Amino acid sequence: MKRSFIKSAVIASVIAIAAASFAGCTNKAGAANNNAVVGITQEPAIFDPHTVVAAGDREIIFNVYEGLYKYDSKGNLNPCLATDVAISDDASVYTFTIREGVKFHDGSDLDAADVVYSLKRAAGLLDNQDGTALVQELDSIKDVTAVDGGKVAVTLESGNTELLSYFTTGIIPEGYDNCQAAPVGTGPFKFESYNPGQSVVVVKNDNYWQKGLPYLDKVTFKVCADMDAGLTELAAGSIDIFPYLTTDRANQLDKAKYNILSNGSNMVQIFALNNSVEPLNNIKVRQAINYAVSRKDVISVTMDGAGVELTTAMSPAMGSYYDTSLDGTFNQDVEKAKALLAEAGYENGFDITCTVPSSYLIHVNTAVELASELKAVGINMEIKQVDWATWLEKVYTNRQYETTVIALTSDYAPYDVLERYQSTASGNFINYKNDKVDELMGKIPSIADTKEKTELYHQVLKLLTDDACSVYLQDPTTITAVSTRLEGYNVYPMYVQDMSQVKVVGN
Amino acid sequence: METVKRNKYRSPEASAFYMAGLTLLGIVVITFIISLFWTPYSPDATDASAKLLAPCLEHPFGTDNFGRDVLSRVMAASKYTIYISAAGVAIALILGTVAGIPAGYFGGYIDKGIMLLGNSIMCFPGILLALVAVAVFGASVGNVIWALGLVFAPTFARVCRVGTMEIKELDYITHARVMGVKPYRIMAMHIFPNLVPQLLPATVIGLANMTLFESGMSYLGLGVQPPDASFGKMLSDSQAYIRVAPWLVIFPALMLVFYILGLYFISEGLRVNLAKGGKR
Amino acid sequence: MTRHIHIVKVHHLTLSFPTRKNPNPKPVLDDVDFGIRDGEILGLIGNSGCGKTMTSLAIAGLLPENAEITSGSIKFAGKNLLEMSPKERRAMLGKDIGMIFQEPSTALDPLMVIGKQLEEVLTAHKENNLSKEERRQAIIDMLKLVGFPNAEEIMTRYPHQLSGGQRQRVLIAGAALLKPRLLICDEPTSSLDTVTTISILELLKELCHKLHITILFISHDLSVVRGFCDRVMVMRNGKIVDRDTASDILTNPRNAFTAELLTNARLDTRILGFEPIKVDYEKEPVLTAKDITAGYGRSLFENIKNKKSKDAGINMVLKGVSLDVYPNEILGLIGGSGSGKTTLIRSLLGLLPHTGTVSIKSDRIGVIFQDPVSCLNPAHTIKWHMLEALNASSRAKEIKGTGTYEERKARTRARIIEVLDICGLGEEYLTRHPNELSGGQRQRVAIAMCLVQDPSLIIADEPFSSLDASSSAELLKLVTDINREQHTAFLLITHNIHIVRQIAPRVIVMSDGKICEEGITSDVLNDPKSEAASALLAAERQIHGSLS
Amino acid sequence: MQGKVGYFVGKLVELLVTLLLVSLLVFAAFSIIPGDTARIMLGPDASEAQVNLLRTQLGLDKPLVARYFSWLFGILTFNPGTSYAYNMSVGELISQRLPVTIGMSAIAMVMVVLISYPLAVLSARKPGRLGDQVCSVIGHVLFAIPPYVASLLLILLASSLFSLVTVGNYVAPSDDFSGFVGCLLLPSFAIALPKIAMSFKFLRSSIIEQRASDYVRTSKSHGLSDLKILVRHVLPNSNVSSITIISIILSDILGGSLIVEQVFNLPGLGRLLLSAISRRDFPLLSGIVFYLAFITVLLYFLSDILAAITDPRIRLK
Repeated sequence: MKRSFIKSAVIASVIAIAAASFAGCTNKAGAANNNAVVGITQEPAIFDPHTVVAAGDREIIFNVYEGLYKYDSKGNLNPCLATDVAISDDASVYTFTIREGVKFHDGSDLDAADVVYSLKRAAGLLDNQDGTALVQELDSIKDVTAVDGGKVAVTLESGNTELLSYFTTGIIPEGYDNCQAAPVGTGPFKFESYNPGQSVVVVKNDNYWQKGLPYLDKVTFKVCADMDAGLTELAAGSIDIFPYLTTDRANQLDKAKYNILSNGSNMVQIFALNNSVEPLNNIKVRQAINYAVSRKDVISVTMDGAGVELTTAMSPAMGSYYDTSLDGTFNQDVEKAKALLAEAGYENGFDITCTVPSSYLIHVNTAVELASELKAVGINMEIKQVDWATWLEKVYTNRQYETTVIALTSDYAPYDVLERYQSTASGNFINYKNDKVDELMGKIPSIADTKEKTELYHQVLKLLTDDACSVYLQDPTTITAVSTRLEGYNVYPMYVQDMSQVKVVGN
Repeated sequence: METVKRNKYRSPEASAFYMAGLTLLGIVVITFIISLFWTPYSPDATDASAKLLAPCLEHPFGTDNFGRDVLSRVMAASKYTIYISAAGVAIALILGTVAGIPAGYFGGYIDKGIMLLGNSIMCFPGILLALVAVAVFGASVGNVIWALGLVFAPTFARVCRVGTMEIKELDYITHARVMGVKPYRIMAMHIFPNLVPQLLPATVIGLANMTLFESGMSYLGLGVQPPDASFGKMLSDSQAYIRVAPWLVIFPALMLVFYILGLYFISEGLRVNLAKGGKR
Repeated sequence: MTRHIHIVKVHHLTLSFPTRKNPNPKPVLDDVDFGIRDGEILGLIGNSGCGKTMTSLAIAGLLPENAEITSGSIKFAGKNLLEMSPKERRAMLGKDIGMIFQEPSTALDPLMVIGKQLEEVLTAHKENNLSKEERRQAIIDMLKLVGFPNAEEIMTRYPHQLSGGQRQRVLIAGAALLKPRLLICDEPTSSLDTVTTISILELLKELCHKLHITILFISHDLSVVRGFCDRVMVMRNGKIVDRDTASDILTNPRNAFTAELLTNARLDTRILGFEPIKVDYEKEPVLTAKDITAGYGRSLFENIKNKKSKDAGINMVLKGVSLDVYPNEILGLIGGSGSGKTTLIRSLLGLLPHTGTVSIKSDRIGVIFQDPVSCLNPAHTIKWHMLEALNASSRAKEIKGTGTYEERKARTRARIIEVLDICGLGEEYLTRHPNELSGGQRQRVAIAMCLVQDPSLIIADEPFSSLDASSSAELLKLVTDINREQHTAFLLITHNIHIVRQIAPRVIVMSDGKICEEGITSDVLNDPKSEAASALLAAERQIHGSLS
Repeated sequence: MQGKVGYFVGKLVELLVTLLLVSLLVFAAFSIIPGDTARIMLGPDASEAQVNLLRTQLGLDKPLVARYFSWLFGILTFNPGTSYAYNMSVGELISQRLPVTIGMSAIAMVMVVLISYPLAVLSARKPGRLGDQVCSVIGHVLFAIPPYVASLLLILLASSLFSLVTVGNYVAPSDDFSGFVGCLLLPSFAIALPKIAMSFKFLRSSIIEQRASDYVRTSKSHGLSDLKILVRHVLPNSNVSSITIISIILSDILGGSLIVEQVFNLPGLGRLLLSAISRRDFPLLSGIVFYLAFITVLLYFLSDILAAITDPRIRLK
């Protein structure tokens, strides 16, 4: 009697456990269909093409909005909603020819008026705006007018040959102001839904102006808590594409089920030294630190070797703008580092703190490796993890830090990369100051000749390296795992997920 | 009612628990003590050329993704694990008793007030509290300890309060009051010693919970700062390698289990003894 | 069924608790051999730990698992119980053998109403399949029988809503519900006051006759058996040392141990060697209480502040009590339970909010409580207790005197040892912990703690009631000695009139929160004016009448 | 009964005051943590102008106290406001995540009861015997494993042994309820494990204690069978004492689901809370914390009420 009672109870509990262990044999995600799931680690927030800044948002709406020009996976700037552009000699007037027969997602046709509205909105020139540009770089626009023949003329305050890359900013229908809630663009995919903390869904734009594109019916950008969560999801097969993996993570994946793509990310991982605090305001100390660091080991530890060593502020991915002559300037040389420290009067080293954002594993790991290497020259670095928000305020905005590790992203444009090193730039969080650099950066925009421009960029880079303004570590390779059921996925040298070329080749 | 020597009592069951507990805890404590003087390698020294080595002769516990010797790190980690849990419990214990005994003794509004505060802290997400502490005072072991102490204090306060309420009704307390002993002395000398039996197991369980909570905080980037490590932090760091380098997970986990299991056995022993001995 | 002269026959029963370490220890029951005659009331007397409870449990088959019967047999109505299966034995419980225990307060499930708990007895034994209504009726009848006129109401009550006596009645009802042939009563009255005790005893007697139930009555108090039991057995260290009819045992005990028990039960003053001392009632009293009113529930002060102490609906336990205690007298305070004795004490000690004035000549006033278990702090040694008392007292300074730390320490120690010695405790007790002492010794320490403060008055709240006869006798002697030699006045609260008659020159009778009678003990006790007093006396005569 | 009503009212007042206190704590905490909501939303590369614009749009330029009271008012009128980061109604956001958290807690709780109860009863039958010891030791080992490690191990087990997909295939209850329960089972189990150990430990000792009590002896003398005694007397009594511990366990589970959500990548309140913290999204953060606090306090409240109802002795002040 009693036994039976207890037995039944036990059985009940056993069943519970059994049920638990057989959980989830329910449905496999990313099933046999014409859809794809992309894993993203940053919670999307802003879908307005003009106020969007965070890279994590851009990579999604890249599929929804299009600009007059558009980058391809090689980093080339190609005409998109504009068929071509005419730039005046002093580079103060850009005249675009608007492409015919493009339809917005809401069905309306693209015309000059839409472009004017969009550019004005971006430049903050609309009547209801206070004149501050939403897209900072377009602040120099004086006026935007529709010229006959479906042309649009953009007049600048001063000549600037560098601006074309910023006309990639999204074009929206005239008078439309609800981009955040319901994005409307001309891109290959229509915005379907946003489920906070879970996913963003976009669906095929059937009347996309490029015939035949896109191939997929539906793309889901799925939010993963972090890289490891994403990894487990990949392993579980509930994600098709997952970018920004580290190699050691990628190696854990089943080669038969996933292709591992890697590519320079045009990011610059920097061991930032606050140039305005003791003892880092001493150039010898900064050089010493540069010599103390072994970039190879950093890359090996953090990216498992998948990264390009840097000695200056620009990634080799920038092609000719990158100055190859600077390579190997700071090969690890502990003795030299010690000597420099001695010269600077720190023969027995010093203590220093490194404030890193805890949400970025790669930067934290880098800091750990650096700490261990700096110990060798007597520098005693203490690591302080802070959460992203705190990092942004304390380190980036208020510049209350000694050193930090972070990756600098930028558009695929040399000016955008170097712009922050002007002493007045808001992005100059390392407090770097060199009048020569300021002068050069001031001069560049007005110069039309590419060769001359490249030369000036090289000079800037040289100065940055000579001043050892910080320790440039690596251009971490973007490693993306793509399910073998998909093909046509291209890795861009910038923070972008282009799904328009992707097609399903079987399940 | 004949003479019975209860406090001399020691049940075989209890001593078995003590044995098991002390052995397990001993392993952890000894590693800790050794680590103070000697570790095979420097626990923080990275070596890119020796990454993720499986356990072998020169690295008995293998190496991690920085090429650091896991054995050395485990030894070093024992320090933080023990330090944090012990100090945290100490704080929680002090706060708890100081708040709980008066609450139980005086009752009324004092009681209401203290318990109200306690409850609000209890239903306040500990992680958030920890984050605040860390955000305000910066991420450091000290602050983690304070955060833990604060989060755990209410539980101790509850134990003290309930115990005090029972004890204060007993004749010897009344007697003390009649003899004119001052309240604070009654609480300190008459009541507190009799709370110890109830506090001891609670304390040990507290120690165990602390280590778990601490590891949880490390998982979220609070807690111990790299390159230092606690068992919990090692576990959270290495979870991504659970497939490729299980030894990164196994050894810290083992130590953690030893530590907590040891503590539990000891508390079990205490409980059994008190249950057998302390009963009226 | 066939009638046996002996309904239970215990044959050379030997029982022990073997452990792994000690396979054959000293037996708890050693060759116990007796019979219970059908329809009689058999008393089983002995000090605590003598094995009387084990005997009863052995008969009922409720022995703890680690107990082992090494030899002997128990026959119930001819059947050998030890050869039965546990199932069969369980079937007998409640049906053939009923049992009631000492502690009525915890013997009922606090979560279940009385009615349900009693019903379980009926439902547990399927063979008499009664309908719900029949069961209910049976229970009501039984409750009426055990003295609940309001049976229906009682059925819906929870245990905590009943008094100790009532609970014991309920338990008896439960035990007798199926009219068992044998009812085992294990110290059913020792935690009840005299009046209740008497009523319970009478109830049992009544059951015995009405329902023809045989009763095995276990007690440590020889006095209760008088006029209740037909035969008495005296047990000591697991052996039955004496057996006889009740009357014979009480009149001329043949066994020395029996005689000793008897003496203690009788508290014979001549044997204890106590001559009463003079009290000068002209002196100003050491304690004067005027018109004390107190009650539980909401804080009395509030009620008075709000001028609604009357309609506040709180139960006033004390209603305007006034009394004086004179130097070195022993003032007896008697009254049934619930008469407000304890409340009065707590008010006098200022532990309860109360109205009226309490003026104590010197602030030196000690107190001893009823429960010897909780009267000492288990966490500390006796020495600590004594020091604590000494330091707390207003005379700490003058006792310690001046001089170096060592000198003062020496003096203190001397004083403590002296006091302990008075209380009949040697120096070796200093390092003991309370749980190493017996109840009597604990009470002695409690007294010592008062004495070390050298008080002018000691209030003793039922100090004897939870000690067995011998220890309470010794304690009583101690009290009288202190009173004589230390000239300490005592306010002695008790429900045991016999004690009062023996040692208290003056007595106060309380009932229902008032003092209903006051005066010289002999006068009051010889012709009581109030019916409360006479009720107490009646009860007391039942028990001690013939003894004194 | 009059007394009991008063008792409940008193408890209710306590509950409200606690909630107010919590809301203050949350607010204080939030105002202390550094971090600029607008800056976080726009990221490092945004210009001051953009940040300021957003700040005014969000009303972050208003003084802290004003914001607090407006928020408190919102809470009281069941309108906790709009999330900065998601610019959606906080209520909506929370109610989206609620099924996961509640579902997981519920399932975990069921597991705790289903597993710990019978085990406790079994090992309490013969305390100190082998089975009992084994159960206790296993229980302690379970307690020693951090939840996320347990989760990982479970995932590994499930995927390697049963080759099950255990992660990421979250099914909304609206789509397919059984699927929803299915995908929550494993995470719930991960949460439940240590709690099972805890409640087992507690129940066992309280059952042992109850078995030794006088009324059990009485019932024996009444001839009740062991099972009857267990079911009718021992369990009810040990339940009374368990109510508190169960409520504590339940609130633990609610809070503890956070890390497990992270590992199993489930869209629950915990992760929403984390992102609210890391993005300094005050309306959301306070909404969630307040909500969790509310549930917790409610649990304690209910457990008190339950105790008061089941235990007639409860002292009514």
